[in-house]
Amino acid sequence: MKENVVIIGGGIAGMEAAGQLLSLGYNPIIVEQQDHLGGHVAQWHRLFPDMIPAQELVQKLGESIAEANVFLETRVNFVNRLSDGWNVMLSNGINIVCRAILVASGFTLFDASRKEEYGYGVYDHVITNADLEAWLNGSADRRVPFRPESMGFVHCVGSRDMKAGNTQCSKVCCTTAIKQAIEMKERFPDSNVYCFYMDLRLFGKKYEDFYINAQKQWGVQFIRGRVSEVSETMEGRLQVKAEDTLSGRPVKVQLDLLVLMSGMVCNEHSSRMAGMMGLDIDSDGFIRSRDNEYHIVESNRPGVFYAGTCTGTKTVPETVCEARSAALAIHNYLKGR
Amino acid sequence: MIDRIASGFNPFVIPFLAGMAFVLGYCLISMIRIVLQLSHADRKKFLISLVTPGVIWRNCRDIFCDCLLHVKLWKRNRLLGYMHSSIALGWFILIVLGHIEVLLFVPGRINLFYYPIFFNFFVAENESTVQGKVLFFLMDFFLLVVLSGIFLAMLKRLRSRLFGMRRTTRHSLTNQVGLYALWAIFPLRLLAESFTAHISGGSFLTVPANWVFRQFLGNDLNMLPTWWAYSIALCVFMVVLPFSRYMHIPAEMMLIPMRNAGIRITSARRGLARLEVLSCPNCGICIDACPMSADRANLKDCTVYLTRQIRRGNEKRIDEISDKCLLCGKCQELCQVGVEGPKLRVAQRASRKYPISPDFSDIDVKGSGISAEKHEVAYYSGCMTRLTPSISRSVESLLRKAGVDYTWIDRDGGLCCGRPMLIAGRTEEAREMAARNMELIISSGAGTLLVSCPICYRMFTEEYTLPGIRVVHYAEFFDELIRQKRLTVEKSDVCYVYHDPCELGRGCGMYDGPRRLLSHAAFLAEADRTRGESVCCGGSLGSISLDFEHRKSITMSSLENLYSSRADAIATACPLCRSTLARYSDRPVRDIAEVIDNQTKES
Amino acid sequence: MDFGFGINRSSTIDLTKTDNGLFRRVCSEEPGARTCMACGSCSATCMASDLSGMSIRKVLLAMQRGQDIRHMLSKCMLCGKCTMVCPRGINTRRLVLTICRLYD
Amino acid sequence: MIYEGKKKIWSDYQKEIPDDHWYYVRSCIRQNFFPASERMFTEITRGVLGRDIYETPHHTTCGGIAYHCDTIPQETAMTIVARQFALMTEAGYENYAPSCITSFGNYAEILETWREYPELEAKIREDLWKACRREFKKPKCLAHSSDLIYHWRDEIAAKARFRLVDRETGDALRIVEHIGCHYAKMFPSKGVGGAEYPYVLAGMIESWGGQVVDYPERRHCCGYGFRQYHVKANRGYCVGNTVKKFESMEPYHPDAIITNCPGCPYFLDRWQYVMAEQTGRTYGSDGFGIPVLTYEELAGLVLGYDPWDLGLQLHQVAVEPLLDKMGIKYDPQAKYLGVDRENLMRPQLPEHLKCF
Repeated sequence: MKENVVIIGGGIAGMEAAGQLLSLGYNPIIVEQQDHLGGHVAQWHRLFPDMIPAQELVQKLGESIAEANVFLETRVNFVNRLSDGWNVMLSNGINIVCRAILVASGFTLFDASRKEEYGYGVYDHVITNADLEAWLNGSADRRVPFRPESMGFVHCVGSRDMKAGNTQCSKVCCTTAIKQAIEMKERFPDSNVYCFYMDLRLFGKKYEDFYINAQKQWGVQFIRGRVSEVSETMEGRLQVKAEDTLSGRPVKVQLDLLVLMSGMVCNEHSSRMAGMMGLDIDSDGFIRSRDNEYHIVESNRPGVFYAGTCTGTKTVPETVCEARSAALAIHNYLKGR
Repeated sequence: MIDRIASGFNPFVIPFLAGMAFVLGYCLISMIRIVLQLSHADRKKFLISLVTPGVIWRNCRDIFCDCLLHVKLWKRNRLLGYMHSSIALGWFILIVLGHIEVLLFVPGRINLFYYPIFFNFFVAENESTVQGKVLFFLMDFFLLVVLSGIFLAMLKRLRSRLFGMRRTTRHSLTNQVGLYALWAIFPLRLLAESFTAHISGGSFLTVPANWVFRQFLGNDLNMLPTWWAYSIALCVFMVVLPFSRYMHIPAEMMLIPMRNAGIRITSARRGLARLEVLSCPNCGICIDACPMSADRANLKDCTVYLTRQIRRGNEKRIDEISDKCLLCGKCQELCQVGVEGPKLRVAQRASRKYPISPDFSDIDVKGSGISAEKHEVAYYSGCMTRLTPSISRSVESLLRKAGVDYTWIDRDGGLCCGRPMLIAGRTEEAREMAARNMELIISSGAGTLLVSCPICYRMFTEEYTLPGIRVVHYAEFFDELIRQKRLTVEKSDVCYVYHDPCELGRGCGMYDGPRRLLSHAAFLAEADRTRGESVCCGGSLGSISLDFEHRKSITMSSLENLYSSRADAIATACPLCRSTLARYSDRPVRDIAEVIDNQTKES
Repeated sequence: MDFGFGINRSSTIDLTKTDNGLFRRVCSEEPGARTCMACGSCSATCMASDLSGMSIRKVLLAMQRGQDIRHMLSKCMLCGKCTMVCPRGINTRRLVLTICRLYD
Repeated sequence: MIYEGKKKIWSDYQKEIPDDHWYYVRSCIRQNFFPASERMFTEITRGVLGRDIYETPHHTTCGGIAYHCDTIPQETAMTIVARQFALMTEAGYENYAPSCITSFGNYAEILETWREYPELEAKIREDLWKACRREFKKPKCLAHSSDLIYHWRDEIAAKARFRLVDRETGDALRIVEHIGCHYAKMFPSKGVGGAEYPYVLAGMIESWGGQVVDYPERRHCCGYGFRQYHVKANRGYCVGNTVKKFESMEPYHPDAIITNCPGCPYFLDRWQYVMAEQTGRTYGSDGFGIPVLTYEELAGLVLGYDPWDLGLQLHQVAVEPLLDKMGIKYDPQAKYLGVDRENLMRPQLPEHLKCF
């Protein structure tokens, strides 16, 4: 009889961990509240820096967990502490007793409509990075004009923003913005594309190349200034105001499409899970790992492990690595090492 | 020896005559145009020089040595030298001998232009004389010499490395037509004279050939076609000549007097520039010479292709080639004709119009480093040395150790010397900068201007007028101080290879000074290609369009050359070379000043 | 009528109405110009900057914002130090010549 | 523009407005600028709507102007405000409605400060007691007087004789709403509709048949800016801001601007004259300006009051084109007749701005 491990969340972290646990000889049980696996990545179009289709990754992960138990559209109703493990009660009425739980509940995109000055949900042509990915994936969106002459990307929407209650950097948006800017330039080569940024944080492998390409090959224009307000003009275009901090002058520009780079914020389900299991919350609002230097996949509770963005903003490769690491940590824990 | 044909004429000479008339007329007109293109002063200077006895002597000597003997080529590669002199000199002697024959045997025909060329056709040997035997022998001998040259020329197209050349020029269509016509002329002449030898007589080459041919082609009817062919080959060569590289033959004969008259390139296309372009023989020596050839993408950007594109009037390529060049001067150094590739390019750059002109009138350089009191020596470090402060620090340290009374006039920044501006083709602007700097240098009151940057040094010596001020590169200055025992240098056991900076070596002819100075402090090794043939580091400001990433291969090939010396370290005397080489070098790169300073004791 | 005060002009740069044609023409010949990340090394090392306020970084930005660059550019001495220090390997020397040539 | 999106935001920024028994405080400056406005407020709320609105002549300035001009410290302003509250408490009211936007902002700021720092409130209570032996209760509800008209907008619409509609074409009039900066920019939750898309005036326009003009510079200040204007050397900066606003709204051809602040209608109205004199540029049709009304004046118009009784002749920009469009009858001869039909004298007409 293989030992159960409950994985809360069927995003790429949960999937990768499940695959690893399967090959380590366990019985991983994924509890996913949506109707599909793959989480946010499943909705994404292509992944930086090599532009592989996101679907490819999700599919690959899906194949590796063909034998795992997956409960879709299922929530965790309650978690009880037992003497040497946990009892997990699911919304579909199933009770699972296990010694190890992996929390991989991920993140939520910042609700861009909370930045009222950007007019998401009010103006006709303001969308978020996630909306754009969906559009790139082929779903219709009337907010994306047929032939935009100019477009803007607002970096740090809901990130590095005390007013939005989120002071941390979301880490992936700069690169995502550049990726999307390039993708839009591919489709609309004659358009003007502006990126409004505070700092460009392109720390990862080949991200800087991405930036150089966007500048050199695609002519994406970078304006170092945070958008202060957006208005709609008579023609239904968007007038965007910012300070061009480099020339020290206010700048305004009329755009046909504005893409808000919504950042990552802690999932409310993560918080709920933390409440049920008595997990610590870190000062950035995400679940707190035992420490942020070494025990990154361990929690303050025995048998509870983390993987992915439930503990903070992460890129896809970071998430996948953490999932593997968590699978190994669970294995060691269950073996009593 | 008597006239065989009473009229002294046969229609086959017509192609030759037409070709000759064309080429003479064409050359005359183009030479007159070039003289007219000269500025008034230059033209006067040129015409006076043509009647000045000393210059006449020099002109004759140079034309003989360069155009016929190809002395420079002999120095470069004997096979190459022989190939060129055999054709040029051999052909020249054949023509001279032809005239002697006419004068000796049929003096009445000397006014017929074609007679010396086709002599054998028009005469019959009625008696055998010693004179005739000697002349015929000489004729056959020099024909053989020329033929050997032609054979080598053919071989060179297959095995250029035998002639010391890695790469040869890719020839245009007209060049190829000219080349094949030239190759055809002398075998055809041999054939024609051989067919005629039983009538006109011949020597060791033509008589046996005549015997062989008569064995199976025993008909005199075969005679005329070969003379026709010979005449047509000459005609083709002469008609193609003005449009092919062979234009260099007449052009060089004019270039030598013009250069001896002391005329310099002022315009990109006219006058002397035009003449130099026409004088380029497309030999392709500059292809191997060019440091940019390290990257295959630049193979078509050396001087031989510049002159070709200028002749074709391909403005786009002319601009590209002009902007890419590093102006290292090596092509000019090695060019047999002395085509001034760098100057042609700078003149081309200078021909551009810019709506924005630099204006330095409101820049105040006064008071930057100039102190009120006067000093013996004014040190000018220049812009680039600011990026290699170790050089200026070493220079200052040495000056201090030797107890020299000096001031650093651009310590707190100053105007650039103007050479980068000059070589970008912005002559007037560079002059303005030079004028401002001269004012600054003179106002310092120093008697000696010490320079550590070869770029500045060349600018100061070539373009500045600094009355009463000695401009000196530190290589010479510190050597003097060492000789005067004001500096005590201890020789280390490190072996250095010295990299000649283009501006200092080929630019200013300073090869020994730096080596002498360096040898006080270290052992010296030489690279494969050194001094005038040293390889540019690739960092040169001369190139406008070479990007950073495209300079790397040049630097690497420069380093490969230096590594060939097996020295422990590389020394140079230019801040730009130093930082460029150091970027990719696997061994230490130092400025000579640093090496000397390290080995000099505090006094 | 004299009110004793005028109307201040807006200092906003209206990108929609900005003519950055010069910048685009320059970039088509010198694509490296787009890769500037405004680090300021060029201005810091510039010999003319010290004496006149010339800055090739500012010139690039001003062109993109449709501002005149003639004065700044007329101070460049083409000494090439900026080319030596540029972390993005931009051929600033050619860039200056290109801008000077294409300026209208 | 996605109207549903705005509505969602409006629904997030609604506040409780008690339906009756208000303690009303007039503004320091409004009666000089647009004298009928505050009179109309009491007239409409008491007379037309039959509400209990209490006023006392003992009230003073709230200290807001001086505070925003950096001439008094906040504690002084707080003590003044404490006295105002004491007057309300003494009159037996709990709902406080200032007519001035800056006052409203000032009260909101002080109440918030006291909430954060109760010890400061205690100190002010003590100061007030020492100064004038008064005590106060904090108002249960603080609303700006425009909030009240907004609250009763549908009642007014039901009684209206005119609608914000072009009589001839039947099209809704295009009205620009301009909100005073201190209304919601400091405390978005204190204003109806929040700071980005305030609904307080937009609601009145919609209710009375007009169409709200949303233009890019809707958030921009009118160009008053307190201490900026008060220093003459800075006035070019003030009017520069007004230019920006008008340049932005002009392409929409608005029929009128309505405001809820003392300074805004004044500057939006008078600066049109200054701009026309300096640049020759006018922003209405046919050389006219764009009429600027207070929300009380607009309410008075739709309820059928005589324009000259509303004091519209005291506006710099001619209101006649708006009246004609709405089909409101007026006597052009009576424009400059005062309350007792006394001739107020026709003013000298400006050179560039068309007026009557």
